[in-house]
Amino acid sequence: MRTWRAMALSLLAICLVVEARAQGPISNLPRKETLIVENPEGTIKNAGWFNIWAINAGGQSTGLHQLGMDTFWYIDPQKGLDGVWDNSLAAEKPIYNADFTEMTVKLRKGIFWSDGVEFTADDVVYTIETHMKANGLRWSAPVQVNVAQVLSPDPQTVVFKLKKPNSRFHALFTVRWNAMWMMPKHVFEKAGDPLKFAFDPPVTLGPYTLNSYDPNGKWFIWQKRPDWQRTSVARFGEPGPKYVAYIDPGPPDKRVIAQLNHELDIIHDTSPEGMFTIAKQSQSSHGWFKGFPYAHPDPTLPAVVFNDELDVFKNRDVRWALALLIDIKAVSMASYRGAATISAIGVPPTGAGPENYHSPLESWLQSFELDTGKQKIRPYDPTIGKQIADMLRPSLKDQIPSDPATIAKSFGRGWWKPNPQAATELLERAGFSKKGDKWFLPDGKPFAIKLTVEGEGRPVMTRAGSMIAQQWRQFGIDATTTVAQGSMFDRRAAGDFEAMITWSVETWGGHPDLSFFLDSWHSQFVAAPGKPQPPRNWQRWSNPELDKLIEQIRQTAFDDPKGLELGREYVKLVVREMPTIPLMSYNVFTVMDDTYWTGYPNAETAPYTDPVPNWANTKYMMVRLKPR
Amino acid sequence: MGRTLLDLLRFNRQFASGAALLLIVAAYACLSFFSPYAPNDTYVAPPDVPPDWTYLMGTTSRGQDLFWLLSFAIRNTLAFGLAVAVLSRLLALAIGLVAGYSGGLLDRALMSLNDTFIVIPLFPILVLFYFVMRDRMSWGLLALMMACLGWAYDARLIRSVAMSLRHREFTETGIFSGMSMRQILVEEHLPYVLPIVFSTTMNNINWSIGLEVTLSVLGFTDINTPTIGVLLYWANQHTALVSGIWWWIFFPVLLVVMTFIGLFLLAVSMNEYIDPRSRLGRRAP
Amino acid sequence: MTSPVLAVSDLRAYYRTSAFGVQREVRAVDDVSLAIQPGEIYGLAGESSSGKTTLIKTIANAIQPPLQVLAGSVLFDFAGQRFDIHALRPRELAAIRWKHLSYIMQGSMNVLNPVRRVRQTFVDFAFRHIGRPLPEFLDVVRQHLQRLHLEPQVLEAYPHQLSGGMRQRVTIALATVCRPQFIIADEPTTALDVVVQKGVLGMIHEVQRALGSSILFVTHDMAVHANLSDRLGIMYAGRIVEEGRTADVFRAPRHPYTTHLIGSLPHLGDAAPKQGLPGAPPNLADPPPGCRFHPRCPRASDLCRRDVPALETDASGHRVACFHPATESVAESIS
Amino acid sequence: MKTYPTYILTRLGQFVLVVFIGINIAFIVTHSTPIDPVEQSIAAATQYGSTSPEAIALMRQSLKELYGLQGGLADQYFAFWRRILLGDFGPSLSAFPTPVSVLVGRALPWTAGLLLSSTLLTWVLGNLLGGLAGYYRQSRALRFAGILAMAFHPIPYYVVAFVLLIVFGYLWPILPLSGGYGMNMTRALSWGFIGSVALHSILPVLSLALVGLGGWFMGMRSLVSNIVTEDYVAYAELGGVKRSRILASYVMRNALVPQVTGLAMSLGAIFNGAIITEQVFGYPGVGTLLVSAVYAGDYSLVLGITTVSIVAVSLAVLLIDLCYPLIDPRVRAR
Repeated sequence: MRTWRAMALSLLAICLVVEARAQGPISNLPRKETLIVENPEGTIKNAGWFNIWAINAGGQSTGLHQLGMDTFWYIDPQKGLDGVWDNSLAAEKPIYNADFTEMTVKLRKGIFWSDGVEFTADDVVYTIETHMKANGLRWSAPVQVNVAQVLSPDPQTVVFKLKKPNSRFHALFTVRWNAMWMMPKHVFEKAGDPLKFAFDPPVTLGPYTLNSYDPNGKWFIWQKRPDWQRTSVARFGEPGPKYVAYIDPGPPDKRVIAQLNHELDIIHDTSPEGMFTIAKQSQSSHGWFKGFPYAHPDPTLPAVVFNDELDVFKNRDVRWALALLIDIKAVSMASYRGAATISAIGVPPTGAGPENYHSPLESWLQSFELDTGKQKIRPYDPTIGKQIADMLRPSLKDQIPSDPATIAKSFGRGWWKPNPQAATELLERAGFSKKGDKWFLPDGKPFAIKLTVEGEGRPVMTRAGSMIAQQWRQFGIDATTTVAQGSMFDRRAAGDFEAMITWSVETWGGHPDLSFFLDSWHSQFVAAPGKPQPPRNWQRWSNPELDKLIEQIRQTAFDDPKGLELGREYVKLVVREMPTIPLMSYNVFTVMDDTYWTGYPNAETAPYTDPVPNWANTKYMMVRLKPR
Repeated sequence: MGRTLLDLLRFNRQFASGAALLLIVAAYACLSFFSPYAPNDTYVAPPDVPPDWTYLMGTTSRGQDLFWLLSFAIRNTLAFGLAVAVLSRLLALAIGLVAGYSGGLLDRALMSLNDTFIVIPLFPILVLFYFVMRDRMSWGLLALMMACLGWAYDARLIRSVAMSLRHREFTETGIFSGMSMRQILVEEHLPYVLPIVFSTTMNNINWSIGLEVTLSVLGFTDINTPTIGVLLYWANQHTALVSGIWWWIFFPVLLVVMTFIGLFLLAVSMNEYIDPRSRLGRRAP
Repeated sequence: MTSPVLAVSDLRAYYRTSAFGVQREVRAVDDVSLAIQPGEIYGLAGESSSGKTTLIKTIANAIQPPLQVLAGSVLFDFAGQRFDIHALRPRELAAIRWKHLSYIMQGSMNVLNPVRRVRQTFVDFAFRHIGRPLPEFLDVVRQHLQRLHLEPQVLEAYPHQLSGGMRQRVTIALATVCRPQFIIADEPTTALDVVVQKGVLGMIHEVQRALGSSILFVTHDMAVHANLSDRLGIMYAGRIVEEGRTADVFRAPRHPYTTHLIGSLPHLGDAAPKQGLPGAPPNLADPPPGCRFHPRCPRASDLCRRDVPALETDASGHRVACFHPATESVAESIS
Repeated sequence: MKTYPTYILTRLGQFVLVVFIGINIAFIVTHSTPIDPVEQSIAAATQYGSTSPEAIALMRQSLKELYGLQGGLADQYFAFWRRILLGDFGPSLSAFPTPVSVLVGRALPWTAGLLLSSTLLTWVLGNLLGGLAGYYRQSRALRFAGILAMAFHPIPYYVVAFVLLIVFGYLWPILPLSGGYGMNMTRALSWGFIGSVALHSILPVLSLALVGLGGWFMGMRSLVSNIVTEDYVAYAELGGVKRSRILASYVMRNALVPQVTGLAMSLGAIFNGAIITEQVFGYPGVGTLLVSAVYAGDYSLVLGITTVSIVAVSLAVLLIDLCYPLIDPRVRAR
């Protein structure tokens, strides 16, 4: 017995010693000067690789492209520090010639690399020419497809001669999430093969430079440049944090624990439940919205993406019938526990989306009629956003807004009202038949749909898919979900799916132009069945009317108001045709902790940028962060 | 055999409590046939309700009544464990007995194969298998795959016993009386190795369920079939532990633990009863 | 008369189990008394499950539940000191083991630790009793082995490298290396073939004479007893039914069970196979009343069925427990 | 009767055969993955950016050339063996052009350190406790330990790990949540760094030990309770051999023989068991590398890890087999 007591005592002693030790800082950085951020890339396999121009060789959102890189322009998905458009390395907007075959860029003066060398047009020309010469760099292909020649008449001017007219060529250098970054000529020209150069330590153009990193890829620490004034972001003031650590905090539950322990200032994303737990337990943490639904809606539109080349989904009636079988309230509950921002139309309900598209088209949607062959219905129910808010109010009380404008902003507006009767009529018109409880295809085979979801990587979308499959199943369609996990990209590109929860619509967010995704929807890019489909027309849908719209947009300048008109025409077309069923915006539960830093962006008082920390524009957040 | 079981049940407390535990689990699994809900339906109950009289085990964040959901899950998990165990036992028996009996080149070839399966890392193989199978991935296929990977340890054990049996009198008698190899193996040797088979079954079930949980938690299984692993997968997706939905984890784990302790007690008491050592007669009683 | 080296009196040891919800009591040793003199080989005979093994376990104090000693005592007299073996504390017990009291066990195949060299086993068992530094101790062992005509090289062997007979010889050497006063030999030759058996028996005899030890020699093999033991006790169903000088017992067995045991020995020229004894040994959990042998006894009477015959000693020291012994003293016993 | 050198030779032959078959199986399985590393790279490169479809087609072509995936399966197979025999696994396809061996080499010490220490700790502790529990059947403390070990054994590892994390990382936050050592710490042979590594490994090791202990414990206990009834144990007890010596040299020593084989085999689990530990505790290692490689369709990396694992495990088994005669003298005669 004595030995047991001795063992217990020594165990206790060890615990006490450990406790005394463990309560020290989690690193030797001064915590008050350090911002700790989640990097959603997780553990970086090849941590010592900072050559971001080599595809997929190392990490990107390890702070590298947020704090170290820079390029001509940024478009903010929210309001921006000084408007949506920011001239970063460029001194002004792109200047095209009349037929969009030449683009001229004027560069800022007084921008320096972190090793003290000045950034000039030579770096730009070097970057472009390197990509023209070398195959397999991240932007080699788009540069080779577009650029005939690049010139620098003076150190502050670059002229791109294009191979063919392209009114959106500047998009290549305009950051949404990222864009083509500038290379330091003086480093790379000595490095030999740009594909085999690790670029460690990186010479940066952004306000921070690398301090240290974990060879196993768990953390990367960046340090404010002493000469931060010589970077483009200095226009907005001094970045707050002296150090920024990008870490891999592990699965969603652990991120929650880490933030509750104040060891993680910004969670990139967690589960809705994790968000609610933080909201309940921590006074200092908050999301994009102060209260429910907390999450930041990314300018991305998750949808049910059909493989429209499959016979079953070729018929618009079938696609519409499936849409009318979805109860979006249940999907919103199942996926985001109600914290979703729904959208009935093919534009994300975020940033400038609602004011440019959702709001102006509201009356058109309400009067939109669908002919099922037996009856004409008006499928749009404008009150669904409000219904979701009402549904949540009893349990969440004051957290749920009651002002209609706020509801529309946070929960979305209307959606299609479930209408099994109309769905039945549409399916029957398409030749489908119901025997007993089950639906059958025109050829007599059972109507079965495999709905592919990504799985653990995107838990919320996986839940939405399960719910939709359940709703279809309850109607008599043999619908099941398939988890694609890592094979998602391959299957999506190869068309190896029937229907999938994913997105083929992504926008600038702050800017109404839709070319970011829409251009690739042109039928000229639709691959033959079995061949890989280039991004983003995963649904492989082609439509002559759409092609005409796209061609018109190509000939319209980026800021031309006519572009908005054409965009609205696209919205009406996809409502009628329903090539995909848009569901909601991709809401990211980015949670920020005020314990050490304040000044994070939020929807109500500071919508100056997107808080989601793997976006390159989080560099704008740094200048607003102040130590507490 | 029936009498033996009855005696064990009446007189051996370990056996009786093991049987009782398993019976409870099995009865509970059978309840799934009377479930008012389809196993995959969500939002049929208010979510996140702690255990109370309406929802004995509470409800999940997906609005499922955990009591009924778990009955499906344990049924599938048990069936899975049993399927893997039975299939891999058959393989282990066949290979172990044949290798041990025939010896020589065949033995060496079989044992090399056996050793290969022991050293191959299972996890990457199973995960790759998942990707190869994709939509066709189902519970049955996974069971088959795991059985193909899970026989090697026990085949070695059975082989060593079979080797010792080969030189025993009754084997020689059998050979002289013209019995075929199959007959000797099935009629003479099988009864001697059955107790070993029984005691390895428990470990094998433990192993297969453990691996199923691991794969499921990582999302490498068919999430449409509720099993204990898939249940934990969904709980994990909803960060149940951090959100305080402890019952979503607790009850599945409780049931798994009950199953194992039940199996363990059965195996131990059966082993005491039919000790292979005394049956092999290594020691005079 | 010298005092006996071992005096067992009224020893009663039962197996008591309460498993399976039923209380069971197996009366394996029931009121056994015996005494063994210095330098004597005392043979204990009886068929299996007659309680022989339990008796020697009790004598050796190798008592594990469910075996319990209910009554009686086991007294050893080693070098003038008396030891009540059941009253000794573990340390005292360990001190006399091997030094004064050692064993040669049945199943010679398995009594040596398979993963230890014979040398190590000698060290484990005997080193602390000899009380010399290791090299000297090993010399003692080697000399002892030589005395027993064993090669000293066996010390470096592992048990599996030795043949069965060799292993048993090593065991005997091990059991006698400390020159104990008392040796318990439990079926030491049972598993050996006849030729080896003879050698081993010779060796035991030799070493006993050299050391002057007493041996309690247990076997069911009457032929072995005939050759080896000075006195012989016959056990049946937990009791000693007859005891006397070996020659006397063989010449004139008095208990009908003894008669049967001796009669079952094959003789040259036997034409017909030996007649077996009808019936089976009694279940000691529920022994028959009266004389426990009566269900199988050709001479059983009502008295036998009712009363337990006492172990009576006659003038020559011959003891028998029977109401109808097979000699002239039958009438006397009845009255 | 075979001599020891023949035994070694046969055993070596078998080792080579096993490794050969194993690597071939791994090659077949990894190359039947439907995930195309080129598509993964394209997806990663274009996921958030705007890239025109024509550019994608061009990118696909140049990546195929870059990764050397032009040839057929047979070409790749022979190229693979040529490289393997030179000890080269080629470049990783998901971290091109970094060599696979560099990536594996960076992660392997952590995995090996964590799993070797926890496996050995568990083995020693489980056998010790199990042996004691089998020998001293009456001890209440040991019986309690037995029940505890048995109760932890069947709980899915994931749950055990996570509950530990919540208890010691959140409810009573005394241990670090993530990583193999403190952030921004210089890797050097200093006390601070070693202490940090030790501190970070407490939870992972504890979780592995809790789950693993039961198996060894139960195995050892039943082995011991069988061995206790062996004649040589009873004889030693009768011989007054010291209890501690009986327990150590008679009971445990004999029971350990099969347990050593078990240890060799469980080394195989080293490469399987680490993944959840790494995920839950954010511990660096091969498991995470493997899963990410599988996701990325990086068959070079998957194959590299699998090959290392196969060779390492076969080698461990081989070494144990060769050392077996030291543990069990009976084998030498065979």
